[in-house]
Amino acid sequence: MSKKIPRHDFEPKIMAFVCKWCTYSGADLAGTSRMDYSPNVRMVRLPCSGRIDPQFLIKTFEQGVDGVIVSGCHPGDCHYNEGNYYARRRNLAFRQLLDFQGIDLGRLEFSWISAAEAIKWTKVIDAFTDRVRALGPHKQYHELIDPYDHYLEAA
Amino acid sequence: MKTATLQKSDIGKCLDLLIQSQKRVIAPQLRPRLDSPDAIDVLMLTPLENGDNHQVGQGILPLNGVKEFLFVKHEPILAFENKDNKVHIKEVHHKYPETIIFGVRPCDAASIASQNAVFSSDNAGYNDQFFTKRLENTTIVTYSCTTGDQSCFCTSVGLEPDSDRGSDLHLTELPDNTLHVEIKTPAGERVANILAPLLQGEGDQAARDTAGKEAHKNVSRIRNSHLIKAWLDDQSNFDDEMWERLGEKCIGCGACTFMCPTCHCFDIVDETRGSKGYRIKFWDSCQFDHFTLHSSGHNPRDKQYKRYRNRFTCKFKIYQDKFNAQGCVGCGRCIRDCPVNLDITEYMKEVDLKASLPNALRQDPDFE
Amino acid sequence: MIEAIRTQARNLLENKEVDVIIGYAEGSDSTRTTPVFIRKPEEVSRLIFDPRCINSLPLYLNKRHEYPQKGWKRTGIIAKGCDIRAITQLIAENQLTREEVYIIGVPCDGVVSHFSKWDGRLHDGNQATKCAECDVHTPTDCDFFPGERPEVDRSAPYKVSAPQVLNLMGLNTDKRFDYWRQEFDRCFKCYACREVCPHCSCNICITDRTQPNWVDQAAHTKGVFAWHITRAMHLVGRCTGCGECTRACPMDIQVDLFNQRLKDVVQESFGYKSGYSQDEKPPLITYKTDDSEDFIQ
Amino acid sequence: MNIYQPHLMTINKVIQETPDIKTFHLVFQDEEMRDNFRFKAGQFAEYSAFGHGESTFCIASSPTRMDHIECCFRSVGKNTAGLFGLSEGDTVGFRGPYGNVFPLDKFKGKDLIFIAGGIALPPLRSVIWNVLDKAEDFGHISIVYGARTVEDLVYKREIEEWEQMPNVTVVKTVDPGGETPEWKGHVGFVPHILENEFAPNPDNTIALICGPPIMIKFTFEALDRLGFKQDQLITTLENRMKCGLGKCGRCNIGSTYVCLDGPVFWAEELAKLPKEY
Repeated sequence: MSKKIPRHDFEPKIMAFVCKWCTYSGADLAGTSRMDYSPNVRMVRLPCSGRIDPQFLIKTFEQGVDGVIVSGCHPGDCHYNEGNYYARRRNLAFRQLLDFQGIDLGRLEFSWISAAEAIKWTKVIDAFTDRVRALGPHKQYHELIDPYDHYLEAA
Repeated sequence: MKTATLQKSDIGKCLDLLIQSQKRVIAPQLRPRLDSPDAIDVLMLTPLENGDNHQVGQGILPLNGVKEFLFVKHEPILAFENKDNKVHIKEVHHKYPETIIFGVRPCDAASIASQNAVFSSDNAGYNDQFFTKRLENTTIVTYSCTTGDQSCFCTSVGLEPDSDRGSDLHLTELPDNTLHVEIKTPAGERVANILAPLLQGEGDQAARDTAGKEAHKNVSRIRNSHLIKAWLDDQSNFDDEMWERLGEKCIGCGACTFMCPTCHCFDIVDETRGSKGYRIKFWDSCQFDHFTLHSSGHNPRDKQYKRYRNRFTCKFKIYQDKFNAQGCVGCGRCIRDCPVNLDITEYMKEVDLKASLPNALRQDPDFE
Repeated sequence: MIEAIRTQARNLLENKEVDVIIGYAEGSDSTRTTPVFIRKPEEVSRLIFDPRCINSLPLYLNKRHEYPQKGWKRTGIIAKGCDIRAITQLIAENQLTREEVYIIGVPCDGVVSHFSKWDGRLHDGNQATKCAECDVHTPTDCDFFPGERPEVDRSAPYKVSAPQVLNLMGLNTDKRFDYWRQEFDRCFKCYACREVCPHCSCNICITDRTQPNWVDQAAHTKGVFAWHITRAMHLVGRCTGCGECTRACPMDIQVDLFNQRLKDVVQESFGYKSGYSQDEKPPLITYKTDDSEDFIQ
Repeated sequence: MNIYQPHLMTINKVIQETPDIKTFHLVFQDEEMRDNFRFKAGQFAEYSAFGHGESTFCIASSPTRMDHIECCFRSVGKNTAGLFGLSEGDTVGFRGPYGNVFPLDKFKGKDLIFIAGGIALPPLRSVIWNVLDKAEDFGHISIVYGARTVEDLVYKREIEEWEQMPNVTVVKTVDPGGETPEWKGHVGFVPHILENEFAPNPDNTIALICGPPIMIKFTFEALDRLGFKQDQLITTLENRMKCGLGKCGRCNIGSTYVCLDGPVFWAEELAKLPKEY
């Protein structure tokens, strides 16, 4: 029996960009082990966290998500030896850029989750979902994303 | 033509009256900005909430022209939705509020006719309603210049600093701190009626003409700029060495075209999110290399200097040939805002020189 | 000083050591200067140098391939200290080899922040902010230097950011968002910030690509946000802080604040300063195993 | 009226001409348009795949066959890739017809040579079928058509059909290296084959040319050497366009807007234009 899912006024939309070797396998394990975690997350599987271009994250915000999570293998465990080291540097800079732009860093998460860490995956997702839920909808950015909708209202 | 006199100090009250009459009033304002040591004071045409902090008649030119209130930066021209595997087109409802643009400089006002020549049905019978409907609901209150800066060259393209072309209501500053008001059109008359409590008697036409002549002296002039068209008409000048020599420093940004009050080029793209989408018309620039790039990879204007040649030709030939309108109004924005100081008047001078050689050269004592 | 530069330029052209010299000449009015391409020895008298010489000329090094029919192989360039940093960075990124350029270094006391502020001399009121913290007033790596080159002290501690960056960082996140939203409202995507940048060296910019279309082309605020984030991200650890993007912006948006902020981040996190070494790899194409990861779960 | 608003059309049939070229048969969804729509050979239109954008192609079908409109395009950019992804039953947008026409009246009683390269045959195909449907008005018809490879030839079935017609000569060629063992046509570039293998007689003949700018240039030169005069050469240009209405400002050659004054130009008109196409 699954536990009762609490209801909230606001359910954030969360996007996860994950590395296929570690985090995706970890999430897969969480699924096959029938672990409970927030259903708010949608996942995109990529070969490596080093493949996750910051452009993806901008596009994701443009599609109206409330939080984005990037996850890959632990340092030293990269299937391609060093992809996640590059990802780490890039995301460090990118976070600061988004912060300077005025996007709450609470809406961005970066984690190392290995293929065995199904429990960590569920914990990270649950904690992140709660955090984004507390922040509320990403209202400021949402105001930008449909710049022409008001043209459909009859004069 | 009716005239009147207005106290210069009453402009704020004028703006208040217009705002109270439920019009959208746009006038130059100092733009608030983050405190910065590199900051420069910037005038922008901005919709006003009240007449307090207007800068009508101040400075040379606002940064933006009236262009962005008529041919807006970007707008949807169509909405569509994909429902049940079928495309449905939806109309977009543009609002064209009654607008008064107050304190427009004569060069900007003259540019409206050029844009209108492109977008109205004069051009092959196709009427771009997004432009023309906005123009119908816009009243232009112009404000003569008393001086120009180093970049102004309106007198070189046949305009004057006190020109009333494209104006509905024309204001000229007189030395005694009053404004000479000329009502040029019915739309101007309607504005004048709103301003009636502030208008006094008839205007002093003689003082206005003197002021205009005085201002005329303050704008530098290029000799014989009327020769440019004939020179451009001559096909053999298309490959003149001048184009590459002057144009090679051009870096291909679109600053001059976007700032230009007569530049009208645009692009159309579709943007979608989910099943709905919009077709958007937005400013584009002939200075971008992909502007004319064919899908085959062939590019008719493959070098930057060729793109600038097109811009110059557009201003001084294509506009006249194709749209029977003036291509350049001499506002000087393209000179002020060019990052590499590519100066359109240098082209004009060069062409002037080439076109007037050898006859005029020796006869004109003013020639440098 | 300028006479020494002209003489050297003439020699270089006469001896065919370079095909062209990119320098500064008098502009269209007394407050402006303009980039100039000198190809004939007799034209060197057009070259000038004074605090109005704002432009960062290395950007033309990226465009040198556009002029193959002119036999533009080796370029002579007149460069301020900050321009040499830009060239150094281009070399570090393999956009250029050191042999392709002949650098004529010029000592520079600073330049004006904007042409409109030039009143005949340079003073605190019109000097660009970047010049206040500049440590390359005397250029480093150049092939020619007019006169005796003084010893340069570069031990000064790293100074954090311009005051505007700190002002913005002092606001809360939402206010910062609103600030940029208000500023970007004016942006019409003329891409002057991109075209004047010595480091925007891509043949086809990501915004001009449509398959896939990462950045919306229309200048609505969404598209403008995406463009400026993209631009700043692509310049992380590469921007040498010439500030040309802000100066070139016809709508007067301070787009270089992003670059300045990221310059601080790169310095603090990776200890990297762009434009000082031809050999050191830019920070985002390398890594250390012990990089900071305090933001990672 | 919103001049940018397209009419909706349904794709009735899709023909895969080559791996990256498709032909669409389009029918107006609006009955009134279906009955009243008229165009002439040589005109172009703006076709849109909603969500991808608009592209400009000449109408490839003949005005003598109005049961549907045809367009033929190669998938190269965002818009054409969007169109390429559509299938039978899908909706496309259509604005047009725009531009000038081939002056068929002036061709009456004359021999016609159609010269096209690659994806440039569709604009001429409209004229070809128009002329063939009124064959009694015209003299002998020759079609010189080339592509990079055998695979890149479009309208393969129709070319066979034309070859069977008594009044038609078809000269096919592919660029060197593009031939297959079964290839029975010529091998070589179109201007070369035209001049050396086919060598038409210029008397009472009009040549209609469509192709990339470089092909037009060399074909003009070849025809010039064969004795053709400027008033015997007519071509259709394909500059990049967005609006098709003379407003967006990108298809101009000097003061001439291809969308309004073209796309059909006589050689003597082209000679007066700057070399900007």
